[in-house]
Amino acid sequence: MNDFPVLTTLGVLPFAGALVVAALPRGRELLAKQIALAVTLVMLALTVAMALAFEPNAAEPFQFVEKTPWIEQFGINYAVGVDGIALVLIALAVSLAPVVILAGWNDADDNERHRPQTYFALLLALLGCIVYVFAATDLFLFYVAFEVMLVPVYFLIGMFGRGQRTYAAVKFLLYSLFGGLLLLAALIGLYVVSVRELGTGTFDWTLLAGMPIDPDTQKILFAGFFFAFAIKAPMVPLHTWLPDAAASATPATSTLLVGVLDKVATFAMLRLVIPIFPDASEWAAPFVVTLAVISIVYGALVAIGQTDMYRLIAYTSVSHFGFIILGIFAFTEIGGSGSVVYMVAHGLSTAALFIVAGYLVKRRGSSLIPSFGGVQRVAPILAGFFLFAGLASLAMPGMASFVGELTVLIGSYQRWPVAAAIAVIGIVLSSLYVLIMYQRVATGPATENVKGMRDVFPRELVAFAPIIALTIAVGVFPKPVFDVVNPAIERTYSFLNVEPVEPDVPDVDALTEYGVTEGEGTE
Amino acid sequence: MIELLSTAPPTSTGEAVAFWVLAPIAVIAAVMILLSRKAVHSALWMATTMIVLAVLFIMQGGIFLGVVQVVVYTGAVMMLFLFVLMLVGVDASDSFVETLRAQRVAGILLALGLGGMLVAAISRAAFPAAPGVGAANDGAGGHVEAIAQAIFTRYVFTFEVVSIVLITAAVGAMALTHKELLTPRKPHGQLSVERIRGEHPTPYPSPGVYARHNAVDTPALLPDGSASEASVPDELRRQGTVRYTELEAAREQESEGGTPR
Amino acid sequence: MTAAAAARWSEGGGQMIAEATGVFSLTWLLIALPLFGAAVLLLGGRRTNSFGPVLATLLVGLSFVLGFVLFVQMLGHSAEERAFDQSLFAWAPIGDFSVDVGFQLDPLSMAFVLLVTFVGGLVHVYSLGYMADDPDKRRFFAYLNLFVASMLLLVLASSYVLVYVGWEGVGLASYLLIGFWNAKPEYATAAKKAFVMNRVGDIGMSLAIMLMVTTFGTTAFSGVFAGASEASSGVLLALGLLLLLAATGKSAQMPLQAWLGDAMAGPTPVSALIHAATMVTAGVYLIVRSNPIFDLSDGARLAVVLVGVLTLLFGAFVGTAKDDIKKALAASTMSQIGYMVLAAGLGPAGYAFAILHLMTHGFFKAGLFLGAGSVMHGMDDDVNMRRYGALRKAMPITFVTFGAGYLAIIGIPPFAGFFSKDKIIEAALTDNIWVGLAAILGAGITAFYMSRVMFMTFFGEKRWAKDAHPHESPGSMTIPMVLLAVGSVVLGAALVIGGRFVSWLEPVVGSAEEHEFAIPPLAITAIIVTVSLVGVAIAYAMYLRRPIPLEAPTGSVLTRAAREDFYQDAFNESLFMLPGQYLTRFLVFFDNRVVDGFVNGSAAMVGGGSARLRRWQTGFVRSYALSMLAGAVLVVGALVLVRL
Amino acid sequence: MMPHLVEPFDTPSLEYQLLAPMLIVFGGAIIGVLVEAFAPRGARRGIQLVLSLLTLLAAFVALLVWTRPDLGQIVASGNVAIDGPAVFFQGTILVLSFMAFLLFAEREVDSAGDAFTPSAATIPGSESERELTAARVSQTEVWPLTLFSVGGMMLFVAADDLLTFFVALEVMSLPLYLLVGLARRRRLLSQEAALKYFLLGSFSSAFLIFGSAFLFGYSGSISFAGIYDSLSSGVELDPLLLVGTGLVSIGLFFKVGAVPFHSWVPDVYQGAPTPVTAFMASATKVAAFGAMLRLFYVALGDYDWNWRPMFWIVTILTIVVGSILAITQTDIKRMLAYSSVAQAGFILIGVTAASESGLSSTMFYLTAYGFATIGAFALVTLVRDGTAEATHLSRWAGLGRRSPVVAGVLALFLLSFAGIPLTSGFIGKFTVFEAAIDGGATPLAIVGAIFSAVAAFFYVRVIVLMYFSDSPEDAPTIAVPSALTTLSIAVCAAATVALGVFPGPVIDLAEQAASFIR
Amino acid sequence: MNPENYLYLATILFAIGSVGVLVRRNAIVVFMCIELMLNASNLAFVSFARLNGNIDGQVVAFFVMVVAAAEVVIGLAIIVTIFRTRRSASVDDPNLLKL
Repeated sequence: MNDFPVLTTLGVLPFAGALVVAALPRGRELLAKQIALAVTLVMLALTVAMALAFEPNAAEPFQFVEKTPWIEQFGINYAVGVDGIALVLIALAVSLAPVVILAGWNDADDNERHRPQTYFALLLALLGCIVYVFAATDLFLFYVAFEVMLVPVYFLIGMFGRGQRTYAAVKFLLYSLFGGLLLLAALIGLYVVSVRELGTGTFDWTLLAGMPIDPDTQKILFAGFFFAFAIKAPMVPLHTWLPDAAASATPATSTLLVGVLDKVATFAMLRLVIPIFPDASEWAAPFVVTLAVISIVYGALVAIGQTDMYRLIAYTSVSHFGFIILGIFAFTEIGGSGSVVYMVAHGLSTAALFIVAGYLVKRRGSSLIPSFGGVQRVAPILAGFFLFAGLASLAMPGMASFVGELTVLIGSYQRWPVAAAIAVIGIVLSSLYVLIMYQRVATGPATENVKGMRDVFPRELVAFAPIIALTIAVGVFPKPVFDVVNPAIERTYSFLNVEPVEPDVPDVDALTEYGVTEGEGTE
Repeated sequence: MIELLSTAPPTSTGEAVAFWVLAPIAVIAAVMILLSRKAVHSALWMATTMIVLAVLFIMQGGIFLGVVQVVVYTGAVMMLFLFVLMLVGVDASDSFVETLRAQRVAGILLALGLGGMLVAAISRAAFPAAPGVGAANDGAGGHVEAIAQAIFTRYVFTFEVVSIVLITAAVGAMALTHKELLTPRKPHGQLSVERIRGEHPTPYPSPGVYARHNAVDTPALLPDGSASEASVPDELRRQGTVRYTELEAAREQESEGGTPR
Repeated sequence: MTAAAAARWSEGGGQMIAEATGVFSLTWLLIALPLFGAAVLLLGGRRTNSFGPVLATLLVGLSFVLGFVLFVQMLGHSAEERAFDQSLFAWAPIGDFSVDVGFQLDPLSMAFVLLVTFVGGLVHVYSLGYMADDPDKRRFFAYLNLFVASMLLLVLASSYVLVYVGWEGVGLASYLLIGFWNAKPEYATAAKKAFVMNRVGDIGMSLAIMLMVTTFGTTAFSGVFAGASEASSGVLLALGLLLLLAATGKSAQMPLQAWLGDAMAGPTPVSALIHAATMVTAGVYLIVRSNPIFDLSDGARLAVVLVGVLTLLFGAFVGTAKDDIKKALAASTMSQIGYMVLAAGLGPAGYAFAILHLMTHGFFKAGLFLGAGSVMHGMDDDVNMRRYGALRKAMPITFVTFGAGYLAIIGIPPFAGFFSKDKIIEAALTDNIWVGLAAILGAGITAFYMSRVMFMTFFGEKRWAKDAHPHESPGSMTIPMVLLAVGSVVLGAALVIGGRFVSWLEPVVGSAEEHEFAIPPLAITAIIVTVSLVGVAIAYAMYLRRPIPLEAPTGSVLTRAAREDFYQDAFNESLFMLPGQYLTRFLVFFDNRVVDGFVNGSAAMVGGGSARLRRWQTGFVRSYALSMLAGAVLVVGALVLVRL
Repeated sequence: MMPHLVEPFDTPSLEYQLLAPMLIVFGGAIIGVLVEAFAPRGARRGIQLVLSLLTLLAAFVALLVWTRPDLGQIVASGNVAIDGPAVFFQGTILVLSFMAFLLFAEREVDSAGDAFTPSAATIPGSESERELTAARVSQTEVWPLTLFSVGGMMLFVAADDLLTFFVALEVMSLPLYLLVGLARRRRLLSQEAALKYFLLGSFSSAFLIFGSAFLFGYSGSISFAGIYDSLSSGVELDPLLLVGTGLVSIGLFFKVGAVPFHSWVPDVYQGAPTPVTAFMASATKVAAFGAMLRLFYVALGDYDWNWRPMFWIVTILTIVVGSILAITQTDIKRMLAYSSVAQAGFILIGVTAASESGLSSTMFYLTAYGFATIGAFALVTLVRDGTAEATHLSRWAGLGRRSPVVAGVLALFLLSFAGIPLTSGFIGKFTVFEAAIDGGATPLAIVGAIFSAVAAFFYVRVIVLMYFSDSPEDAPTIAVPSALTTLSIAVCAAATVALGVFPGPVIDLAEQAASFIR
Repeated sequence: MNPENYLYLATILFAIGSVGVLVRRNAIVVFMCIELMLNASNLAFVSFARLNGNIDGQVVAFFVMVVAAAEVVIGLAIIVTIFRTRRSASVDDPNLLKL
């Protein structure tokens, strides 16, 4: 197992699949879908095998490492490897892939312009990019995957989307490129610093992390990195591309885009920003935390006011990403590990929401909330799925998102009590946007709009079931995830100089001093 | 500049006199190039400037250059200019109404600005001395010899390359103006035989009948409004200088089609 | 007293609580049984339609049996050794911090287990009849099972995080059940309202958990309580207030009381089980469970008392004006929980009485609701008491059981409510005369409005709708009612005489040193009973002696206000909902026009700049030459300027 | 002949091996001229095609055999420097020219023949033009003329004194002025483009030569090494150096199409025959940048603190104006023209870095850009409305569906221009930004990054049109090219991908070559 | 007299030439003005040659003349071609290529 290049296989396999699928002639649509599904299932098997072989407490930061020189002039390597965080996120991506393919089995069939082959090829290509983004331990490789990823998404939205797909696709691409190019500038800046600090320039994470960088340079480079990731994450006020993209893309695309791909940003904050720019991260933390809290509340409030399901889901994600970033910049192990679990949970809950919304929209032909009503009367299982997805989104205990949200809040409260206290408002707002949407769509008497709506097909059921299972599994027994993530988080924060958070009253026996500010937590 | 004058090497009085006579002529002639309505006049003023410059070259030790200036420039190049002027219409005179907004003002201001900067730069530069080219000439045994030596030793490669420029010019001029004939020109006798044996032994209609112009290159219009091919001389048709009304319309169409909008 | 309470914990939590062994290691099964039922019914789909409801009922029954076995086992241990801890697995271990899924079975949770499984089981049985004709019966039972499981999790949890899990779980079950008939839009709205207001309360719970982890590094009861005495008073006050906030949400206390009335939209068994007997009392459980914290913070307890008093009066007043039998009972629930909260706020002197009242209330209020359900069942789901009257003949069993509950709630000796309420008022008087007086006033009003309900429903003339044919309910419904009525009659005496219940709970909540009050307890009892009787008398005069109009009279300002729940909805609407909606609308606008507008605007600006710049490309070669000359000036100028 | 004349006249020695590539090209061109004069009309095209391609091949072989990028030598009495950059650029120019020549020879896409007018002397739309067209005559002078231009470019990048520099510029430019005016279709536009290019080009050469005079006045030498030597000699004449630098750079900025000397670019690129546009946009740009690098790095090498601020201004202006202006273009050739302006700005970033990495990054960028540009323009020739190229962007709508290969390859080139990873454009941007940041020009890199995103917009717009829009009713036809164009496009596409995925060897080569000699 | 005066003269002629390019519409006159600018450059070269005592300036001027002659040939050929098509030698007329 150790010699087998599992990550490269994982990364290359979807691209190979994409080529095969794209090459299939007209009339072989079904085969294209089957191949796509098969590829994702093989990847899933590989990932499971990898996860089983993973040693959570290994001494070295990365496992399944592969490293080959790529562009030696710039010290660029083809280097892949996973730590706990990357493993978990790759697992998330790979688990969602067959689900979205199955859920969106027919999404591209009625497209007049483009063939389903293209659609599934693009999905697979996107998956390959995602694997590389999480697996790259060379920053250049990371960047390449980070940018190339835009291309399949762009085509997925523009070719197979609906409504203002062109506008949304271009907006997505330009927004991302804008951030991406600034990231490139910062990345090169980092390289130049590495030349000065290390003698030879490198993009190798293991050498860059913890490299001494003078504070001012660090701040500038941090800004470049963070800006790109804040767009991707997306953080208010750089979020407006997301609702447009989500409203126009197919549910499968949206799921991968919002559920997995945007995690790249938060992943990169943990993987790149904090270890490489620890001082600047600490310096900027209050600002970032403020933005995160604004995102939480603002995203949720705007979500409440949406009339389009897809847009609403997109705004809920803005809110959720606020939580994730809050957790990351809490600089506490609880917050950090929590944020990773939150990423997984959000991936699952968003997938659930987009997929169910996709089922609904497919039947009704509209994504506007007012064009539904009383779905529960005619399609109770579908309504049940919808409610489940909503509950997963509002962090119902027993579901994955609860674990993430609670730990993020706890972790961030330890360092930023006021911010965490404001963020808690999010739990009320989340119940509002979910339940208002559910009420308008599913409850009440069956309206003319939904008469004759069919309940879920077996295929749809099979596609949705894994999400339910995973959501509950992670919600009930998240320990395996924590076990894998904790060491990586610990390593991440070890680059920082922040004081570790200790309980004020840690141990009954060893009580010597304590002190808590009066009135803390009453906000 | 005043104080620099004192440090600058003086020149002979004769040269000074000549300069102060010639320089204004050169400047005035140059300005007149701009101010002459007729292109031919401009060309003559241009020749004046060039001759003055030739003298100034000689005054500064560039005897060979001065001669070349007169022979090549004033002699050959200006003649070429005049020749082309004749070709395009020697009488044509420019309108002096400026159609582009602020072009003149802006142009003059910018030229003044650039000139001002250059003048300032020259005046700020402190030239150590003006040894003149005498020493260099002497080293080679004479002025022309010196130039020859430079051209044929140090700059021989460049000199060879310059030939490429000349070949290009020749080939280019040929390409743009020379038209190959696909069929040999027919002798007159054969033409008249063809004429009599052809379908149209009678005289062709006169050009310009019912058309907007009666020039020889304007075809007569037939009753249906189309142009009569036969009314214009063959030679013009071959040259393509016939003013077909339809043709013009077609040309306009083509040009519009190519305009990006 | 505070020191004593804290001392018990700070001496080391581990010593007191034994590892659950033997039969106690089956504690998890209490929860797993109904959870299994819910899972089977929900996932099994239509295939389980036939046997599902019965299975659900059986599972809850099994749970009760197991609970009873455990109870008997526990009785076999000495008072100090009745706490058992079962740790199942580590849930979220992060560094030093860890949340374990673990249960704590002690006398307090034991009491709840029995209440929940017993009443829950009865309600299941009752529902078999009540919901017999509903096409979605299976789903209903699934939700009920889910509720029982969540409620058991709530009371058995050994850490606040796990309490929170159960807490949200019962909230979810409540949401699902209130909105069970959500084909009616207002029912769906009621469900949503309940959930959202509960979530407001959950802010308190979340923040409390966050503060606990920050302060103590854990949320396990043992750790928190052990460290409580070392925490600063500010933290303790904050924790107390936050837990109180959580409790007000779940228990419909002021200021988060508004959802309970609307929650009556759910099927009546739900109202009986969730919105009367068990879930709404979770807040009381939380406060009592957190007694080491409240013990150490006088301020927090004062707040608890205030909330309790205000709510008990509020609920009582509202109850006097409601014509909807379920809403009247809901107001009464609110009021009674006010008593419990008041008691809980009294500290060690009141904890036990709070739980005691909770127990008796669980029985008689469930009985009352089931009775109301029975009445509605017979009256074609009409809930307006003005169209009832003289039902005692038509529904004799219902009348008798309802009557038992009625007598219990107004505190007529020796019915159950008498014992528990009497103790609370006594303790309140001992604590603060005004609080006590308010509680007595509340008792009087309770007697009045409950008599009103009784008289309007079972006495007087028939005011039925034309096509109404009231009839007694089937056995599956009446048997639970009878059982509950028995409980309403005897439970109080059984628990109080000999101080059994107080001493049962003592290991958990501690005990207060006796406090002599100026007036002897017997006199107090007399006063309370008298006041209650006065209330009954007034009701008699108003609703039995006089005919009851079918249409509600306009009434006084006060009546109208009470009928409208003292404008609680209008208040919430104008203070939170409307501004919230405006804010939302504004933000949507802001997001589209300002934030996105900025982005699109910059794009448009670049495009506009492009169009403007494009005009420079005039096509005239002379213009191009001009721009080159300008460029020359620029380039030379830039070079020269550097050297200036 | 006086006897004393003979004595000091040393026979100059020329290093023929090192000059061989240039000499071969010039020689091939002259043979081409002779072919024009003596070969029968029908045979000319075939002979010229084979001759030109062989010439380029031979020159390239000579370059490989006789020169080494890591060894520099001043040759031809100091007129020419054959050093790393010169060899690299000469090689690049030869390869790019080869690709462009393949396009020149294309006769399949236009039913009437190649892209050039059958006879420039005929009047557009005239009878005789039609006759000549029908006879499938072609203006075969384009071949030797283009070879002259290629030779001029090769000399331009190697010129080591101001005189050779100027002469090479003219050798390179004069044929181009002519070639621009030789389009077969839309000849009015073509002739207009030629006139504009010629007038503005000579205008800019006037600046260049006037500036050279000042540099000569400053140093008393016209060789770059001489100018460099006098840089340290004192400040008395510095003003001359400043204005001289400025005026000379104008000529170079004009050739590379930097703002505000760019106005000719869109007009000329649009009006010229598309193969010529491809040739100009790639090879000419390489040559002009090569010469610019030599002038500023060799002659003005230690003087960069003086000229860099000016470069900053021009660079930023070029990037900003080029990117912004391209956004509203509706003609694909004009759009690509403005894109080439913006790209010139990005390349200028590398020049501004004034370091060895600036040099090597510019070299890499130019190579990458050259291939993508030729490929893109080659594709433009394939989409046709009846006879002429359908250059209006709206005509490109829906191309992705009708011709996935053409659209896909064009998308590849556009993505490369936009700087998407795994294409050569990305590595190019990466290298110049790296050089800029390393050289202390971080703000330039940031401006470059921001405007890369703006620039991406108009590249993406074409992709949007091709893939996301529906075809127009009367959709243009997509011509099936001959093997020549196909080969050219294929090589360019392959190079674009290869330089994007495995740029190592070329970067290596550029780094090895990145050292000028004085 | 100061030899720098030749340089001033050259500069003035150069500036006049550049103005001519901007303001005259006849392509031939425009072209003449460009020639004037080249002549001014030659004067500058010759003057600098004198100031530096270096013959190279004169050599450059010589080459410039040769190149300029070639340039004139090509330029006039282009102008003639345009004239034949458009029957106008105005540089303002050909402005189909714009924006």
